[in-house]
Amino acid sequence: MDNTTTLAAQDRPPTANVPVLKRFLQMRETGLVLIILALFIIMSFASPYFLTWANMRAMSMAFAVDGLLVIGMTILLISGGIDLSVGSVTALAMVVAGWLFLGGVNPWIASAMAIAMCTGIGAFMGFFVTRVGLHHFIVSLAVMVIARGACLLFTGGRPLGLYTLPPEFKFIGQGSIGPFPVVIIIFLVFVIAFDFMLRRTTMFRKVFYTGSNEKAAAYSGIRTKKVIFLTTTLCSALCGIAGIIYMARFGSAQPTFGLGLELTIIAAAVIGGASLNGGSGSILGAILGVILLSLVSSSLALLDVSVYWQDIIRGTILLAAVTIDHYLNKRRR
Amino acid sequence: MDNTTTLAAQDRPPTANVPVLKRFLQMRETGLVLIILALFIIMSFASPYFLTWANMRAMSMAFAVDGLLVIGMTILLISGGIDLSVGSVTALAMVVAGWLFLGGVNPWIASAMAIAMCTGIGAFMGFFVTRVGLHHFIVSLAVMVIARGACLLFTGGRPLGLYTLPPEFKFIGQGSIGPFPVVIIIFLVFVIAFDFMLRRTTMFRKVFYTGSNEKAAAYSGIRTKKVIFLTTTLCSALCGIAGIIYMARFGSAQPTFGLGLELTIIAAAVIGGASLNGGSGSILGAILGVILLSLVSSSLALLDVSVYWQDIIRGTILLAAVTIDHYLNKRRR
Amino acid sequence: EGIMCEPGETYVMNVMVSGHPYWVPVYQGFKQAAEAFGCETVFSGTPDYDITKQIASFEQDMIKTPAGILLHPMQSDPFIEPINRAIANGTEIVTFAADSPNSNRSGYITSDNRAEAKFAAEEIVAQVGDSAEYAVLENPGQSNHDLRVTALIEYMEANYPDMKLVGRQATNQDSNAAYKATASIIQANPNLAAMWIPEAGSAEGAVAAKLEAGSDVLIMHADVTPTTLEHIKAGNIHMSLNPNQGVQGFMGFMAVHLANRSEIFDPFNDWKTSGFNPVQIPFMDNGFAVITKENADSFDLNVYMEGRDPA
Amino acid sequence: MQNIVLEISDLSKSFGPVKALRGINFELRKGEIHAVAGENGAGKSTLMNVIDGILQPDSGEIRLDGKPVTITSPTMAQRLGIGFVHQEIALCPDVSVAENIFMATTNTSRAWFMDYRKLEHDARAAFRQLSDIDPSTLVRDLSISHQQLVEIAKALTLDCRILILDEPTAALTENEAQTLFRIMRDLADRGISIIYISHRMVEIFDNCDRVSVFRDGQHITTRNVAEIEPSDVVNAMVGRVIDNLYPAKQTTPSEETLLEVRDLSEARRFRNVSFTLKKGEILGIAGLIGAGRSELAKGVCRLEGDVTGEVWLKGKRLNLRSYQDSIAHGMVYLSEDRKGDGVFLDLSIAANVSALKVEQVAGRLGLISTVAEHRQSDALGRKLNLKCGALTDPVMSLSGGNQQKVAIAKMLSVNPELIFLDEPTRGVDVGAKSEIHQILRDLAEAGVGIVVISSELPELIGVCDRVLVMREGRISGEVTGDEITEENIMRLASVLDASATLA
Ligand SMILES: Nc1ncnc2c1ncn2[C@@H]1O[C@H](COP(=O)(O)OP(=O)(O)OP(=O)(O)O)[C@@H](O)[C@H]1O
Ligand SMILES: Nc1ncnc2c1ncn2[C@@H]1O[C@H](COP(=O)(O)OP(=O)(O)OP(=O)(O)O)[C@@H](O)[C@H]1O
Ligand SMILES: [Mg+2]
Ligand SMILES: [Mg+2]
Repeated sequence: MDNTTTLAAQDRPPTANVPVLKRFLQMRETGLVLIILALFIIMSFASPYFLTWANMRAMSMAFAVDGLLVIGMTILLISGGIDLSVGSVTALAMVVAGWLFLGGVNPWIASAMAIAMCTGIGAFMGFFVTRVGLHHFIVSLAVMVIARGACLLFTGGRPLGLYTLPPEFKFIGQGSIGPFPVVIIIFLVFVIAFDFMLRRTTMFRKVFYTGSNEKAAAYSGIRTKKVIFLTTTLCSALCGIAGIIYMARFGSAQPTFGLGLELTIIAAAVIGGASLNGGSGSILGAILGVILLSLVSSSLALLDVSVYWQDIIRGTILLAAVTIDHYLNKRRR
Repeated sequence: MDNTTTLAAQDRPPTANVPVLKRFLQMRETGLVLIILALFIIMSFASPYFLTWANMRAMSMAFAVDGLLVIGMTILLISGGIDLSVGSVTALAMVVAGWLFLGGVNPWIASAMAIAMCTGIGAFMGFFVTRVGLHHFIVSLAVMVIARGACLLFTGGRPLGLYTLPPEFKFIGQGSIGPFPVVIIIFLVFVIAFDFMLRRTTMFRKVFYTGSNEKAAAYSGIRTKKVIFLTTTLCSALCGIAGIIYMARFGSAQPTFGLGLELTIIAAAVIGGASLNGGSGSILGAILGVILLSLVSSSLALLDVSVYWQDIIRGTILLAAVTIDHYLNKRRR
Repeated sequence: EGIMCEPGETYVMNVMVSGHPYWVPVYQGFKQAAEAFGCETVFSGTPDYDITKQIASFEQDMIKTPAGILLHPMQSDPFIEPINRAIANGTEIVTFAADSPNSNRSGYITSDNRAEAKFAAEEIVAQVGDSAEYAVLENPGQSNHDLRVTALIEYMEANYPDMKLVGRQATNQDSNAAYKATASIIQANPNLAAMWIPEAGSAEGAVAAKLEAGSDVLIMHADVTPTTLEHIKAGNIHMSLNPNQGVQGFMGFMAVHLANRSEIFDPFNDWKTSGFNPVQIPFMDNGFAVITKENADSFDLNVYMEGRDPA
Repeated sequence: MQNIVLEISDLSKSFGPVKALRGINFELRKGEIHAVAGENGAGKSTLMNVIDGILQPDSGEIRLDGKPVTITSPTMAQRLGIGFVHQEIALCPDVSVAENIFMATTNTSRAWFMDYRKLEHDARAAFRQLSDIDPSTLVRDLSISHQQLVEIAKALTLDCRILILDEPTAALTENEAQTLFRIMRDLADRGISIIYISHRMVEIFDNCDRVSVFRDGQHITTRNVAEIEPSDVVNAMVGRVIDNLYPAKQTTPSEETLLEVRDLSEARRFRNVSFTLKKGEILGIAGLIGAGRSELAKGVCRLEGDVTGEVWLKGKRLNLRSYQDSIAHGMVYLSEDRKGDGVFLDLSIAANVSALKVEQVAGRLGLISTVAEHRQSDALGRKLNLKCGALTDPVMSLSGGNQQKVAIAKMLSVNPELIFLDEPTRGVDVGAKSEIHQILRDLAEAGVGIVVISSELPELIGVCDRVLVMREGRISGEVTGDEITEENIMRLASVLDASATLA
C-alpha cells in the first residue's frame, strides 16, 4: 500500500482506545522497563538475597530521595534548562537547617527556612537566566560553587551532628508507616503527583511548549520566561526538600554531601527520555532512570564485585542501556 | 542616515582596513580581556608578589596543560558536542603510559600508545554519537565512569611513582628553554596553531557549519557525521597529550587526577564565548576563560583568603564575569 | 637569634581540600606551637582536590619566602622538584599526613596507618571472635585511607585466616554511597559480624544502613565527625580510631622550626661537608586516640573550636 | 471614522544602525482585508511584530479603537484580540498538531487539566476546511507546507478582532490558498479585520479590499484595490515599472539530454518516476502539497530516503550514494525549508554563501581568504539585489525574503551543472523575483540544468518550458508550451479523489 497517501485515508484511533498491551508497547518508557526487568531476573538468579523484602526496601531507600531531585531536574530539562547545582544546594539545605537547629531554632521552622532559602537560590538562578540572559549551565555552575562555599562557611567544613533532632522529626527520614518507610511514601507521593500533573495539567503543558520551541510558545502568549523561572525555582525547591529528608535520615548535615550528584541526576533524567534540548521527558521515565542506576550499583555491591571493576561495569551498563533503549524506541516508531 | 542600503549602493570598506583599535573593540573576546586586565590591575595593588616573574610562571603553569583540554572542548562544543570524560581520560593517559613504562616499555613509545588509546576512546564515543545516535552528554558520561574505573584497575587505586622516567622525557614537563618552561611553549604552540586553523582553514570552517545547523550543513554537502566524529576524537586525543605532559611534569601517574575537571573546562570554553548549542566559539576566548578561572584561584591563594570564603568568591566572580561579558557584548552589537 | 622568631617570621601550613575539617585541629596545634615561639602562621593551599592547583599555591607560598612550610603533598612525586626548589630558596619543608620521600624535605610526621589497622583488627577479633565474617568500605586513590584498609586485610589474612572478608566496596567518603553499599552488603551477608571503615563520612552512611536493617554488625572506623561521635555514645558504632591531629600540627611545627634553626645544633655527623640540614627527622608518629562511649565527649571538634580562630 | 480599529502613526524602529521603520502611518478598518506589499526588507514583518508586541517601537503611537495602547508582549496582543500568522513557521516540534493549534487557548484557559480528546476533536474540526492532517501527529513529522497549514489553522482558531497573515501562502498551492481566502472572506464578513502580506499580486488583487505599499521602512501609499492596477503597486514598491515579469522562453528546444531519471523509487514517498531534462530547458514540477515533489528532488540528489533507480547526467550513469557524490557531479538542491535546512541563521552572510564549497574562497593550504569570501557574497548579493547591513552580519538579522536570496546565492556560488530549486522564490519580492527568473533563464541558456518546484502556478507557467505534474508520489502527466495552463496543471494534479477531499 502507498503510505504517502493523504492522511485522511489513515484511520488512526485516538490513543485512549488502544488496548492496554499495545499502549504499553508504544510508551516511551517501555524499553527501560524491559531493561530493568531483565536486570531483575538476572539478579534473582545471581543472588538469593536479591528478591527479599529487606533488600527491596534497602534498594528503594537508596534512590527514594534522589528521586525528588530527578523530578525537579526532569521538569527543568523539559523546559530547556539544566541545573548543575543540585548536589550542593541539597547539601546547603541540610547545612542551613542543621545550623539553625543547633542555634536553637525549632527543627520544623529551620527546615522551612532552609527550603525557602533553596527556593530563593532557584529564583536567583532563574533571574540570571531569564532576565540577564545567561545560560543555565554557567549560572548553575557558579551557584554550585557558591553553595558549596556557603556550606563550608556555615560549618567550618565540619559535619554538623544533629543527633538531638526530636524523634518526630527524624521520623520523616527514618520512620515507617506499617511496613513502608516514610521516605518511600514521600517519594511515591511526589512521583505520582508530578507525573500526573506533568501529563495532565495545562500548567505543566506550558513547560513542554516552552522547551520545545520557546519562540513559538511566546508567540502563543505563553510567558516563557516565567515558565523557565518557575521550573528553575522548582528544581531548587525540591533540592531543599530532599536536603531536609536526608538530614532527618542521617541525623547529620554534611557540607560535602552530594559532590558529583548532579551528573547522576541528569543521567537518570536523560536515560528516562528527557531531552537535553528541551521539549520532552517524563517523570515516570526519569524515575525508571534513577531506579536503573541505583539497581546497578546495588547489584554490584550485592554480588561483591571487585571495586576495581565496578566503575567499568557500571559505565558499560549505562552505555548499553541507553543504546538498547534507543534501538527499542527507534523500532517502535 | 540609512544603513540598510542594498549592496549595489553600498561602499563599505573590507574588514582589513578598519583601524586596529576599532577591530579590537568589535571582537567577541574584548570583554574578557578587559575583565582579566581589571583583575590584573587590582591584584598588582593587592599583593606585592603578584607581578613577579615567579608568580606569573607559577600561574601560567597552573593553566597551561588544561589549556590543551579547553582547545579540544571548544572545538567539540562548536561542532555541537560536549565531553564530560576529559578529566578521567586525561588521568587514564597518565596511568596507562606510566603502567607501560613501569612494565619496561620505552617512555616515548608508552606515551604514543597512551595517546593512541585516548584517540581510540574518542573514536569510540564518536561512533556512539554518530552511528548509534546517542547524545554526547550521556555517551561521554558513561566513558567518564569507565575510564575512571580503568584507572583504578591499572593502578589498584594507588598513584604510580615514575621517578625513574629519563630526564629527556621529564624535560617536556619540567624543563625550560631559556626562561620559558617547555610546558608553556607547548601550550602557546597549540593555542596559536589551533586558533589560526579554526579561524582560517576550510576544514575547521565545516565544524562551525555543522554546529550551527547540522541539517543545513548536510544540505550543503558537508559530511556532518564525519565532522562530529573527528571533533569528538580530537578532544580525546588532546586529553591524551595533556595526560602525557602532566605525567612528565609530575613524574607520577595519579588514578584520581582530574576529578571534576570537565566542568572547569566546559566553563572556561563557555566563558570564552563557546555556545552550548554549537556553532560558535573561539580558541582565544576559551583560553582567556581558562586564564580568568585560573587567575581567580591563584589570586585567592596569593592573598591567603580564608578557605571558607574562597568558593563563594570564586563562584561570585565567575557569575559576575559572565554577566559583565554578556552586557559588554550586547552593547557592542 | 636564638630559638625565638624574629618579627614577621612566618610559617605556612599548605594542604589540599583546605575546607576539610581534618586540618582544623592540625592547624590549631601548629599555631599553638608557633605562638610559643613568637612566630606567625598562615593556613594556605587549595580548596580543590587538584594537584595542579596545590602546586601553584605552594609555589605562590614560596614566592613570599616564608621560614618554613608544613606541607601535606597531595602526591609525593610531583612535589619533589618544588620542595627542593623551596629548600634551595631558604624555606624549610616538613611533610605531614602524606609524604614526598624522594624530596629533600627535612621531616615527615604522620599517624601510623598500619598501627591503626592492626589495632582495629585485634579489636574486631576480640569482639566477634577469630572466625567471623567482616567487610570493609574503602576509598581507593587516597593513600592513607587505602593503607588503613589494605593493612587490615593483610593483617587478618596473616594472623586470623578464619576471618572471612565478605564485602569490599568503594564509597569515597560519600555517606549516601556508603549507605547504599552497606545496605547491600548487609542484605547479601546475613552473618556479617563486623565492618572496618577508613574514614568517618562513609561511617555515617553505614551506620544509618545498619540501623535501618536492624542489624547488630560491629562498626569500627577511623577519624570522627559529630554524628559518628553520637553514634559511638549511643553504642551504634563500636569505636573509632582518631589520629592525634593536634600533635601532628604541633610536632610538625617543631620539626620545621627546628630545621630552620639548625644552626643552634652542632651534631655528630657529616652535615658541614654534605651541606645537608642537620635536623633531619625522617619519620615521626603522632599516634592515635581510641574513641569509645566513655571518652567520646572529649572529641567534639565544635566544642573544641569554640572561641578559637580557625584560620 | 468610527470604523477604524487600528491606527498607527509615525512609528519608527531601528536595529542598531539599521532603520527598519521610519515614521510609518497605517490604518486598518473594521472588516476589511488590507494587503501590505513591499520589497524584501521594506519593514512589513517588523511592523507586524510591533503590532503583536514582539518588538517595541522606538517611537510612534499605536491606537486600538481610538485608544492609545502599548503592546508589550504577544500575551497582551492576544488579550487585545490580535492574532498573527508568522512569516517564519514557529511551532513546537515535540508536541502534537492539535496541541500546537490550541496552544494559545490552553494558555489562557482556566481549566486545570488538559482534555486531549477535545483538543483533537476541535483540531479536526478546524482543519476540516483546510486540510486533512491527523491532529495527533507530532509537528516534527510534518512537511514544511503542512506546518504552514498548521500555523494558519492556529491563527484561525483564535478569537480575534485583528488577524495578521504574513505571507501565509508562500508554501501553499492554489487549492489551499483558495480555501484560505474563502475563510478570510468569511471572517471579514463577520467584522474581523485582516492584514494580509504577500508578494503575489494576483492574490492581492483577487482577495483584498485595500493595499498599502511600503518601501525602505516608509509608508508610500494606501489605495483601494478596485481603483488600481497591479503594475501601479509594483511601481510604488520598487520605484520603477517592471514590464517583463517573466523572461522570454526557450526558442529552439535542444535535443541534447542533460539529465535522465529512470524508474526512481523510494519506499514511502514516490515510485517509478522517470523523466528527462534537455539542455537549455527549464523544467517545472507541479503538484499538490504532499505530492512528493520535494522528496523526488531530494531522492535524485540522494539527500534523503532509500532510493532505487538510475540517474544519468550528460549521458553518463551516475553511481550516487550520498549527497556529496551528487555535489561532486554538479547536482545541487535548494531546500524549501530555509530556516530548517537552508541557511545558518547565526553565521554571517558571507559564510552562508560560501558554505556549499568553502574551498572556492580558500587559497593554497586550504586557508580561507576573508577577502575572497566577501568578494564572492558581494558579487552574488548584488546580482540578487540583496538588502543587508554588512556581510558579516548574521543571516538572522535579514528579512525573510533576503534570507531566501542568501540561500539562492549559496546555490549559485558553485557553478553547478544542475540545480533543483524547491520553492526558489518563496517570500521573494516581485522585483527580485523577476531578477531570479532572469538568472535562471541565463543559466539554462548557458547549459545549466534547471528544475523548478513551485507551488505558485503563475511562476511555473511564466518560467518553465515544460512542467511535470506529480500526484501521490507518481508523475501524473506533463505539459509543454501553450498547454502550460492553470487548468491543465490542476487537472493533472488533483483529479477525482484528491479534489473530493478538498471540496
Ligand atoms: N533582528 C534584526 N536585527 C537586525 N536587523 C533586522 C532584524 N530584523 C529585521 N531587520 C532588518 O529590518 C529590515 C526590515 O525587515 P522586515 O523583516 O520587516 O522586512 P519585510 O518587509 O518583512 O521583508 P520580506 O518581504 O523579505 O519578509 C531589514 O533590513 C532587515 O534586515
Ligand atoms: N519525515 C517524514 N516522515 C514521514 N513522512 C514524510 C516526511 N516528510 C515528508 N513526508 C510525507 O511525504 C509526502 C511527500 O512530501 P513532500 O514534502 O515531498 O511533498 P511536496 O510535493 O514537496 O509538497 P510540499 O513540499 O508542498 O509539502 C507527504 O505526504 C509528507 O507528509
Ligand atoms: Mg517579512
Ligand atoms: Mg515540497
